[in-house]
Order: sequence, then structure tokens, then C-alpha cells
Amino acid sequence: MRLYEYEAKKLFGKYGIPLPIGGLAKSAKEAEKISGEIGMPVVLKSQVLTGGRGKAGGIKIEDRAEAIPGLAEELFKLKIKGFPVQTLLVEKALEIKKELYLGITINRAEYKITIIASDSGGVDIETVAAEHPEKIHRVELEIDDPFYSFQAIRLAGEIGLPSEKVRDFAKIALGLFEFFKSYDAKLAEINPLVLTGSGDLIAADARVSLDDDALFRHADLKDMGIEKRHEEGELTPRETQAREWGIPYLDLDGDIGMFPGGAGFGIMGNDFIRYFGGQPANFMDSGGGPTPERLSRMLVLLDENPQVKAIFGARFGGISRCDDFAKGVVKFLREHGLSKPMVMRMTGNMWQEGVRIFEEARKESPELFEKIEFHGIEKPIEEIAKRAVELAREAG
Amino acid sequence: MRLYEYEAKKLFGKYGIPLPIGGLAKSAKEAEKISGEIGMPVVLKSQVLTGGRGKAGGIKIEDRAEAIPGLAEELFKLKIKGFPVQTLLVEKALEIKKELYLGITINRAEYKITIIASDSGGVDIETVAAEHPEKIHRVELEIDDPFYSFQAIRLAGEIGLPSEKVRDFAKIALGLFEFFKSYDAKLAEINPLVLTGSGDLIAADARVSLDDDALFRHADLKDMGIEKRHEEGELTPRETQAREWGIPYLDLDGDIGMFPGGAGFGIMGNDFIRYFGGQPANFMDSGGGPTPERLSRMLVLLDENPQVKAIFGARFGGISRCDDFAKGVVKFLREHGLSKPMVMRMTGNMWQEGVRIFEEARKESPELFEKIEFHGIEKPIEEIAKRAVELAREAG
Amino acid sequence: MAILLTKRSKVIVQGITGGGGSFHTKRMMEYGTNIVAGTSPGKGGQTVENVPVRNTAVECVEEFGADFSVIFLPAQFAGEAALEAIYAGIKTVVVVPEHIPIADMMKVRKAARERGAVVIGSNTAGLITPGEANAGIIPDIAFAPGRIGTVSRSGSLTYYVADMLTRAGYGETTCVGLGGDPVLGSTFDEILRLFDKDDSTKAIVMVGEIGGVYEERAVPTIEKLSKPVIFMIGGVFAPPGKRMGHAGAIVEGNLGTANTKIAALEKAGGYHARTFMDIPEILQRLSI
Amino acid sequence: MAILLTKRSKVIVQGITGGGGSFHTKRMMEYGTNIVAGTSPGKGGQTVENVPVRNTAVECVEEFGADFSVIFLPAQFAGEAALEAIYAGIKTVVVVPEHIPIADMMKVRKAARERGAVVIGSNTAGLITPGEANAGIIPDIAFAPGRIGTVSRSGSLTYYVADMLTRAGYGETTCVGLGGDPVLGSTFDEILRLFDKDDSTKAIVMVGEIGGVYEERAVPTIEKLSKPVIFMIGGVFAPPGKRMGHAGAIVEGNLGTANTKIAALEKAGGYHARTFMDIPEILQRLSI
Repeated sequence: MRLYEYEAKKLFGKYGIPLPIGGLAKSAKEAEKISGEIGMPVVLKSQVLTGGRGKAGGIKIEDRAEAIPGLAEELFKLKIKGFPVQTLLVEKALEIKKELYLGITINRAEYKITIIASDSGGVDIETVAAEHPEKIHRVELEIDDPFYSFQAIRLAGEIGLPSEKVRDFAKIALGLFEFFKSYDAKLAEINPLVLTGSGDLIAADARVSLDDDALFRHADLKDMGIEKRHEEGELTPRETQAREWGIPYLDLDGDIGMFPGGAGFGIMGNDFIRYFGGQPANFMDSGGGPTPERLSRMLVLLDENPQVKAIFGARFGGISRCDDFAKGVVKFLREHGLSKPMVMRMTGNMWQEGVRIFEEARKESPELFEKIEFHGIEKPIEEIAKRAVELAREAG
Repeated sequence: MRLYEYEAKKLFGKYGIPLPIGGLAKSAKEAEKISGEIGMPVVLKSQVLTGGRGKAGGIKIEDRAEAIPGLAEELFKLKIKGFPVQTLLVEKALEIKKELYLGITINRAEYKITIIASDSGGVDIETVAAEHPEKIHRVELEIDDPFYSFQAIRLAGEIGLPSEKVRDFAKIALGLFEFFKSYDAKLAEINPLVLTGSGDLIAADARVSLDDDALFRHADLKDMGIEKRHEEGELTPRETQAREWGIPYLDLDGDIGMFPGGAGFGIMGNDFIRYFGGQPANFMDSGGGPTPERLSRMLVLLDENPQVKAIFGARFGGISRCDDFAKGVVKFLREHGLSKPMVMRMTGNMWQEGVRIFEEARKESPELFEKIEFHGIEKPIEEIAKRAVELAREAG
Repeated sequence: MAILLTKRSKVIVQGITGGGGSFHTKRMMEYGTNIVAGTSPGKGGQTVENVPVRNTAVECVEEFGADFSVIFLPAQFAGEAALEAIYAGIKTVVVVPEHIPIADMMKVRKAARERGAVVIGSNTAGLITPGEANAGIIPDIAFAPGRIGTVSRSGSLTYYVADMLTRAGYGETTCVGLGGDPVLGSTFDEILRLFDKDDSTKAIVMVGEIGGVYEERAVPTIEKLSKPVIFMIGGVFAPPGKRMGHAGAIVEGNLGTANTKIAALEKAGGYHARTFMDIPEILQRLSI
Repeated sequence: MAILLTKRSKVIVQGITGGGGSFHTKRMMEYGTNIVAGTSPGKGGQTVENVPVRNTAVECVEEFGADFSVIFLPAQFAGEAALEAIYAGIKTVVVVPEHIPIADMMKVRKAARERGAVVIGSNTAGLITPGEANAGIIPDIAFAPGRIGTVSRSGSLTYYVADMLTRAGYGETTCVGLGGDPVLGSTFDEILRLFDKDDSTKAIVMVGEIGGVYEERAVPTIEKLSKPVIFMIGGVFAPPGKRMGHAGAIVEGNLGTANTKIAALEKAGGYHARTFMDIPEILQRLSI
């Protein structure tokens, strides 16, 4: 879960990391007021959950107080990668002598926590790593290892800080590490970490991503207004609907509605459709063990999409059992009805029970099942995918 | 640093360890009031920094409310191993079904943290360990190891707790461990940990010793009124004086005043005096690098002790330098004067400077040095000790 | 023969008294899995499906000689349960639940390495040695004893691959689901090495997907393997996914797309299957 | 020859810019100790007594090949400084300051064991190899090169023992002060083993005292030693000391009195010296 810059800075402050003075503005008036309090020059920073704000014009430095309201108005009208700007962080602009980089992340490949520092901050650190790998310095730690002051001081030396600054740097690095560990962060970055003209080290920016799965350990975040949030930019109406229902869903350009079972096949199924010449209309994940209610809603999303010509369903029951799956489909058929041709395959845990549920429902109301071609393990999944491509072509 | 039971329980409470209800009484009236609030039967527990309170009559269980003031008065008159009873912990008496033992300590020999549990609580755990070693169950951890719930549950099983109680026990053991680590404890004991008639596990007693050297990490203890304290019982007037001056000092029965240099020789020097037929009048530790002020006071303690017939001084300057030592002795001679014969030896770091200081002062006021026999490295320390024994014999 | 799990494995279920635990205990036993005990702290002494329940894993080891564990517990307890199994000396631990915090799984992985245990998962369907034993939530319908080892990041793809292998008459030695959580106890290279040492396994099918670097990290292993590796990679046409952030990309190297993964694995000597149907064709070409 | 410290040892002083650090740096150099650098975070680039100062120990290792460190820092920083030296690859670390928290020294001891370093102290006077090098605060006046190794818990007793050995014409190979804090980086048995392997050491004098179990723990080592051990134990007539508490007594076994320590060491084959004067007598009896 990504945090807004101002949220990340609030947390950094708790760990003794020096920050620019400033405040949060929800309106041009507030931006003007804060600017007046902290004095010129100020920087206005759009608070959105995406990178590249600078390039998108979301950050403005200004030294004339009278220009602030206009600039703020301008920013509040902005949309950055689909994210509307609703909040500005108004900060005293720093007198920059040097921009450094400091970041902590999880190296999943090596099962390590990695602390990275560079004397080339303020720019894309991936580019630095690619073009000047010698400018990237790191400390790799095992998950339970402490991060010692002497390691941070060493890192400070490696990025060329003068001796009289190494302890300040170490304090910031240790604070960032403590934050990282305390809040189960996946990423905590200060880019740039600014060395100012007066010799102070200040975290000019803050970028944090937390481990969603560990949020249960951090009830205090809720008190700070930091809750699980969605990080997508602009959504289609259907994506908005899916988000409300808690279903991971993405609209694509094609005409085959994808009704997958199992997270892995969700991705692979789309590839199959493409291999066989079709175009998926969406990406969707059922999640582990979906309820009949959820399954029914997944079908609603597909059936109501005018772009969809045919639906491809697949369920290999593991933790998601076939009986629940069948109940979900039947629920959808009864409450909503199917307007598109659908081909599906169902096998795995509890498939006999799933088949029984289908058969009973079909016996009761055979009309509901008219548009469904239903298969079990007797046919490989590729044939089902091919059939879906055919159905879409026929309907097209 | 040992804590009072009520202090330890206050801290245990922060870690979710269930405690008897109760309160602290400084007077019989308060004891009566608390008893009235919590209801009979209650237990009155003398708060003193020593063990064996029970045997010394410092703990009373009572079920008649009207008996409380009298009992409390009685306890407030008590002195247990020299400690006057100034505070009572008044607690609701528990209905005891079983008494268990749970303790955590540092195993310095193995460099481990040891968690110990036994089904034989409420008695001296050392006796249990000696007579029924099979009743002692432990978990040994490296200093940085976590203590896991499953280890605590296993321990609960080993001491024979029924399944439905193992989680409660684990919660207490994990809480105690967290306390132990958080406060740099050397010892944290619950003895007994009571299983009550209604099936609750409650810490009936609490015994804690903290690492004095780590107190700087625990500023919050001061806020709770827990500060570095002396743990001796009744002191002699000289011991009280020494404590005020911060000098580790103990009166002994003999007649040779021991003015040692170096912690190690402080102990060994007393042995030497005994080997050569003398009797030390005291035990004293100068501490590392004592100031002239402190050294002078050490001599005052000896010179003013009427029991002392002769003084034995030894300084091998290491971190405690001979020049400082000489300054201390000269300071004493000038400000106080020496009334007893003294033999001393001084060598080690800065001895030339020490000798120079002596010689100058002696030149200035030779009369101050009349009772001192002064030696350097030319004579072994044993001869100095023998000479002290002689001097005491002559003076006696 | 097989890897990790056989009919002689003495399996325990951690969290056996829960809904998932008891349901799948029954299923696994019906398949022939030798479930010797289960754990549920505070419920030691009870039974579930006639399986004795104990408070701790170490009791299951001491009393029943357990050497294999399957964990069915809510995510916040699952990491510590895996540590418990490892500390108790259990050699293979299958972590079924999903959404286990990254830090927890990193601790589990570290403990496993230090104590010589193999952890599968988290968020795994488990593993199955057809005809012998089934540990996890894998539906056994598609599986048959045979001579191909399979390893996949996704449970459902494990089923589909087995379905195809069984259909084509190859059958499987053992099928391993690595799991879908971000940090996994075992990755491709470790499982590939186990299959390489297993005499009954003649070829290995590995199924990866976009994201992470676990496929790329298997390259040096695949190059040294004595047995052919057939691989599938999901997500060739997936919409560009989200990334963890810049620093993450640096430490993990170039987070490959499906196509870069395919190229790397082909270069290492692997055989690319686009769909499940390609697998038996490739096997035939290799005369297996 | 000697143990741990020779004139070739490349010594750094951690905390060199402090009062104690700079004072003893000068003293140690005057004795001939090869002090190559010192550390003081934030003061890298300065010099103290012409010795270059660096921010970290690892720089001293990389730049000057340091392999030995003496720590002069306030107690709250000393434990981490010792870890720093160990992590930097320094092989012998002398922790002079006293009152270091027990937990800190336990971490230091653990790191030292894991990384193959020897830690002396805390609260130690240090060690001296007479005629070669002096690391710590030991006054060199009483020492002379020779053939007896000494190890003591107390600094002042180290001096007195050397005084006697020098006086009697034996001299010392190396004299080690273990330190007086409750948890020590090295204990008797480890130092005894080092002396046993040192050809120039013909006999070992060990000086212990009441409290703790470090003397008793040396018993199995002494039994196996090829060289005679002469020991003193302080506190035969000491007033009964304070104890850590009940649980402490259990885990550490019977905390011996001076007399039980003496009995144990004699049984192991050690020779008991009551006073320093006994030492040369025993050596002569042993024809050393």
C-alpha cells in the first residue's frame, strides 16, 4: 500500500528524520495561508499516489507570495496519470547544495533487507544504477539483523559525505530503518535527501509502500487516517463498480469476457485466448475461495459489458470449491440471467457436488441454461478457450 | 537493582500479566481502607528489598476486616533483615488450587537467557532444583532470539498444565519475557504463579532485578519513581556515611584499616592480612579512577574508626593514576590529618609524578607524614601487608 | 519414488481444528496421506477425524515421529506456525494460507535454511505425489502416478498441467505449487534440484509468470540439470503490472517481463510450452 | 612469541579523540605498541598523537590492515564499538570501559564467536606482551619479557602477579586481564588454551575470585592442558556476597565460594598459590 508523501513524512517525523517545514492545503486559500506563515520561497507539491509528479507539472517552486493562489488553483485542476490533485503539500523550499538518495527495500530474490545510498539523488535511482552502478552503495541485512550506526556511518563515507556530516546521515538512516521495520514497509525512500546550504540534511521527498498483509499489526495507522486504499489512477465505470465489490478487475480492449478460477489461470487464460486468436475484454481475479455472491457479481460485470461477445469460464476447484462455484453461477442465472453465450469448464474439489447443483437448477429452469456450454474434465482447457474464441467470432 | 514487589507488579501489568487486585498502604488506615474496598480475605505483604519475608513474619493473610489495622500496625513495626517495613501491599487473597513457578534470568556461564518453569511454585526454587531436578523445565535462548508462543506452550505442557490453560500460561510467559528484554532485567520471577480455584493464572508474587548498567536506556522508570537504590539492610553509621559518599564500604571486626587500590586487590588484600595473622577492619572498593576528594574521604572513614589500629594502603596505578592517588592522600593529610600508623605502597602509571607530589608535600609539612611508611615497587606487596599486621599488633 | 512427500511421510496438520484444517484433513486422508496428528494450542487431547490433536508440533514429532506439516491457519498465525514446525525438527512444511506478511515469511525462510527444512508456500495449493499422498488443497482428480515432476507458482496451473500429463499418459512423480505470496519458502531452483536427484522423474515441467525474479534465478540451476525442463510463463499478454518501486527494481535486477523470462529460460536450455497441449508434444520430441 | 598481541599487531584505538583514548594511545605507543589508526565517528581525517583518525573501524582495516582494537568509549557506546570492530574483521578486541550493560556484552560475545574474534573485557585493564606491546591501561612498570603467561579477572592483580614474576626472574609472555564486568568476552578456559598452544609460555598463572562460575568452567580445560597452571583465588575471607537471585543460582549451578573454587582447581591439577610470593616457589618446585 502506497502512502501519500505527506503521510510518509508524518511517519518519518516520528523517527527523528528532519523534514522541511510546511503544511497541508486542501484549497488555494489554505495554500496561501501556509505560504504566508512559512515564508517564501515555497514549493507546492501535488499529493497523488503515483510517481512522475514533477514531469507532469505537479510540483511548483515559487518565490512570489502573490503567485501562490493562482498556482495552487492550477494544481488543483490537474490530473496526474488519472489521479486528481486534491491535496497540496506546501513546504518551505530548501537551499539545495547537494541531492543524495537513501532508500530501504526488501530484496525478495535474496531474502534480504537492502539499504541503498547514493550521492546522485533527486533523479531516477534506477537510471543511476544502470548508468553508474559504482554510485550505488548498499548494506544487505538478514531479516532479523539490526542496522548499526557504524554501518550507516560507513555508508555515509561511501557516498562521499564529509566527516562532520556522517553522524547526521547515520541518524537519518537508522531512523528510516526503524520506521521500515516498525511498520512492515516494503519500500521507504528519501529522494532527494538534501544537503542544504547551511549544512543540514533534510528529507525533501518521502516515498513509502507498506505490506498490506501486515496492516493488522499497525492499528495506529488507522488513527492517523492511513487505511487500506486503492492505488489505481482513473477508473472506468466498470472498474469502479468492481472496486466497490472488492473484485480485482481491469477493462481490456477485446470481446471475450474472462471468468477465471484460480489466480494463476487468470493470467494464463488471457494468454490462451490471444494464442487462439481472440481478444480478452477484461482481466479479473476471483481470489481464493470466492463466495457465490462474489462469483455472481463477477458474471454481472461481464454480462453487462456491451463490448463482451462471449464469456469464457474456467474453474479448477482447489481452495475454491466447485459446489460454491456452481452456486454462484446458478445465483447469477436466477437473479440476473445470462445474455451472452458462455462456455465453461469445471473440475476439481467437489466437482460432483457442483455438477449436481447445476443439473438440479437446469432441471428446474432449463431456460436459464440455454446459452451455456458446460464441460468437465473430459475436455482439455485449451479446447474450451478455442470454443470461446469461436463463440465471440460467431456473435461478432 | 532489585525492585520492590509492587514496582515489579506495576511493570508486569504493562505486559498483560494478570495480578491480584489490591493497593499500596503507607499506614494502617490506608491498609484498612484498601481492604474494605477489595473485600476479605486479604493478604498484607511487607515491601522490603530482601527475600524471606514470609519466614520473617512479613506476610499476613486475614479474613476478618476488623483485624486489619492491628496486623498492619504490627507489620509497620517490623524490620526484616535490617529493612524497616514502610509500605504494605494489600491484595485480595487468591483461592489457590496450584502454585507454579515461572522465572527468566541470564545464564552468564553459557551466555544465554534462560526461561524456567516448574509445577512446584511457592517454595524455594533452588531447593526444587536440587531435590527434584526433573521438575525444572527450561528454554535457553541466545541473546537476540525471540521467545515464541509455541515454546511457551510447550513449557506449559511440560509442567503439566491442562490444555485449556496452556495459552493463558504462554501469554504470561511471553509478557514476562517482553518485560525482561525491554527493561534489561537480570531476573524476573513469578513465584508463585497461582492457578486459582476458578481456573485463572495470576502472578501472586513478583521479583525483579534490573541491570544497573543499562538504566540509562530506561528513563521511564524514573517517571515511575524507580531509581537506582541501595539494597543493603541495616547499616552502621560508617556504612551510612560511606554510602552517602558513594563508596562501597563494609565494616568488619578487625583492626586494620584497608585502603585498597584496584577492585581485585580490594578482595585479595583482605585475604593477605588474614594469611599473615591480622584482621581487616573493613572492606572497601576505591572504584576505577577515584578522585583525590574520594580518596581523601576513604581515609577519613578509616582514620575516624576507633577500632582501626593501623592502615594498610596499596595502589598499583592503572586507570587509577598514582598522581591522583598521591593528591588524595596529601589532601587528606592536610585537611584531616592522620592519627593512625599507616604503611603503603604505590607504583604503576604515573608513579614518578605521585612520588614527586608526596615529596613536595613532605618537604612543605614534614609533620604530616610522620605516621606514614611509604614504599614503591622495591618491596613486594606481601611485605607491606605483613608490616601492617605488625603495626596493628604494636598499636594494640 | 517422489520428492518431499511419499506415503511414508508422517504428516501433521497445524490448525487441524479449524474449518479448512478439518475439511482438508479428511480429504488428504481419503487420498491415502499418512496424517499422524494435528495441532491446535489449547485443544491438545481432542481428536479431529480420529486424528489426535496436540498443543504443539514438537509433541507431534516426539509422540508420532512427524516429519511433514501442512498449515491451515489464519495468515497472522501461519508464519509462527511454520517456525514452530521447523524448530520442532519437521523437514517439510507446507504453508497453505495466503496474505502472510513478508517479514514473517522471510523469518520462516531464514529458519528453514538454518535448520535444514524445506518450506513450500505461502499461498500454495501444496504438493501431491499421485497415488501416494496429497498435502494441501490440491484436488486429486487430474493426477496419476507417472514420470514427470511439475513445479508451478500457481495452484490452478498445477492442476491444468497435471490434467494434460495424465491425459497424455505420462503421469506425475510429484507436483509442487510454490505459492503465490511475494516471498516464498522455496523457489524454482531448489525444487528443480530435488527433481534432478529423483530417479523416477524423467523430465520437469515448470510454470512461472510475470513479476518477481524467481524464474530468472533458476537459470544457473537449469543449465546444470541432467533432466530436460519444459516451461510455461503466464502473462505474455498481461497488461503492464504494478511495481514495488524504484529501489525494489534495483535490488532485484531487471524485473523481467514474460518475454524476457522466456528468453532467459530458453537460453538456459529449457523448452517453452505456450499452452498445456504443447507439453506432451515436447516430451514426445524428447523421446520421453 | 606471545598470545593475541605482539609488536606486529596492527592496533587501533576506538574512541581515540577522547581523554582516556588519547592519553593511553600515547602511553601505548611509547611502550612500542604498533598503533596504526584510531576511530571517532565524525572526526575522520584528524590526527591524535600523529595517529590518523577515521570514522569507522572498517576504514582502519581497509586502509591500515588493522587487526587489533582497544576501546576507550563511554559504556553506552562501547558494546556497539566492539561489534563494529568484530564486523570489520578485527580479530582481537579489548574493551576497557566498565559498566557495559549485560545484554550488550552478550551480543558482543555472540558476534565474536560467530565471526571468529576474541574479545577481552569489558572492564579490563587489557593485555600486555612485555617488551613488545601494551594494549589497554596496564602500567608497564612491573613487566618484563619472559616465560610465564598470566590471566586474571582483575587488573590490579595482573600487575601484582607480574611484579612477582619479574622480581623472581621469570618474566611474562603475555598478561591478560579478563575484566571485571558480569559478562566477559573471554573467560579463563579460552585464554588457557591459547597459552597452551604458545611455545614460549612454560607455565600459566591464573587469578580468580569469588562469584561467578568462570573458574569452575575452566576445570575441563585445565585437566587437558599440557602446561602447569598455578592459581590464586581472592575472597577466601570475604564477607558473604550478594547473589543475583534464585533463578540465577539455578542456571549457573552452585556459585562457588573461594574455597570450593580452590578445591575444584586443585582437583583439576592446578597448583594453589595463597599469595604472590607462593608463585615463584611453586614454579621452582616444578623446575620451571
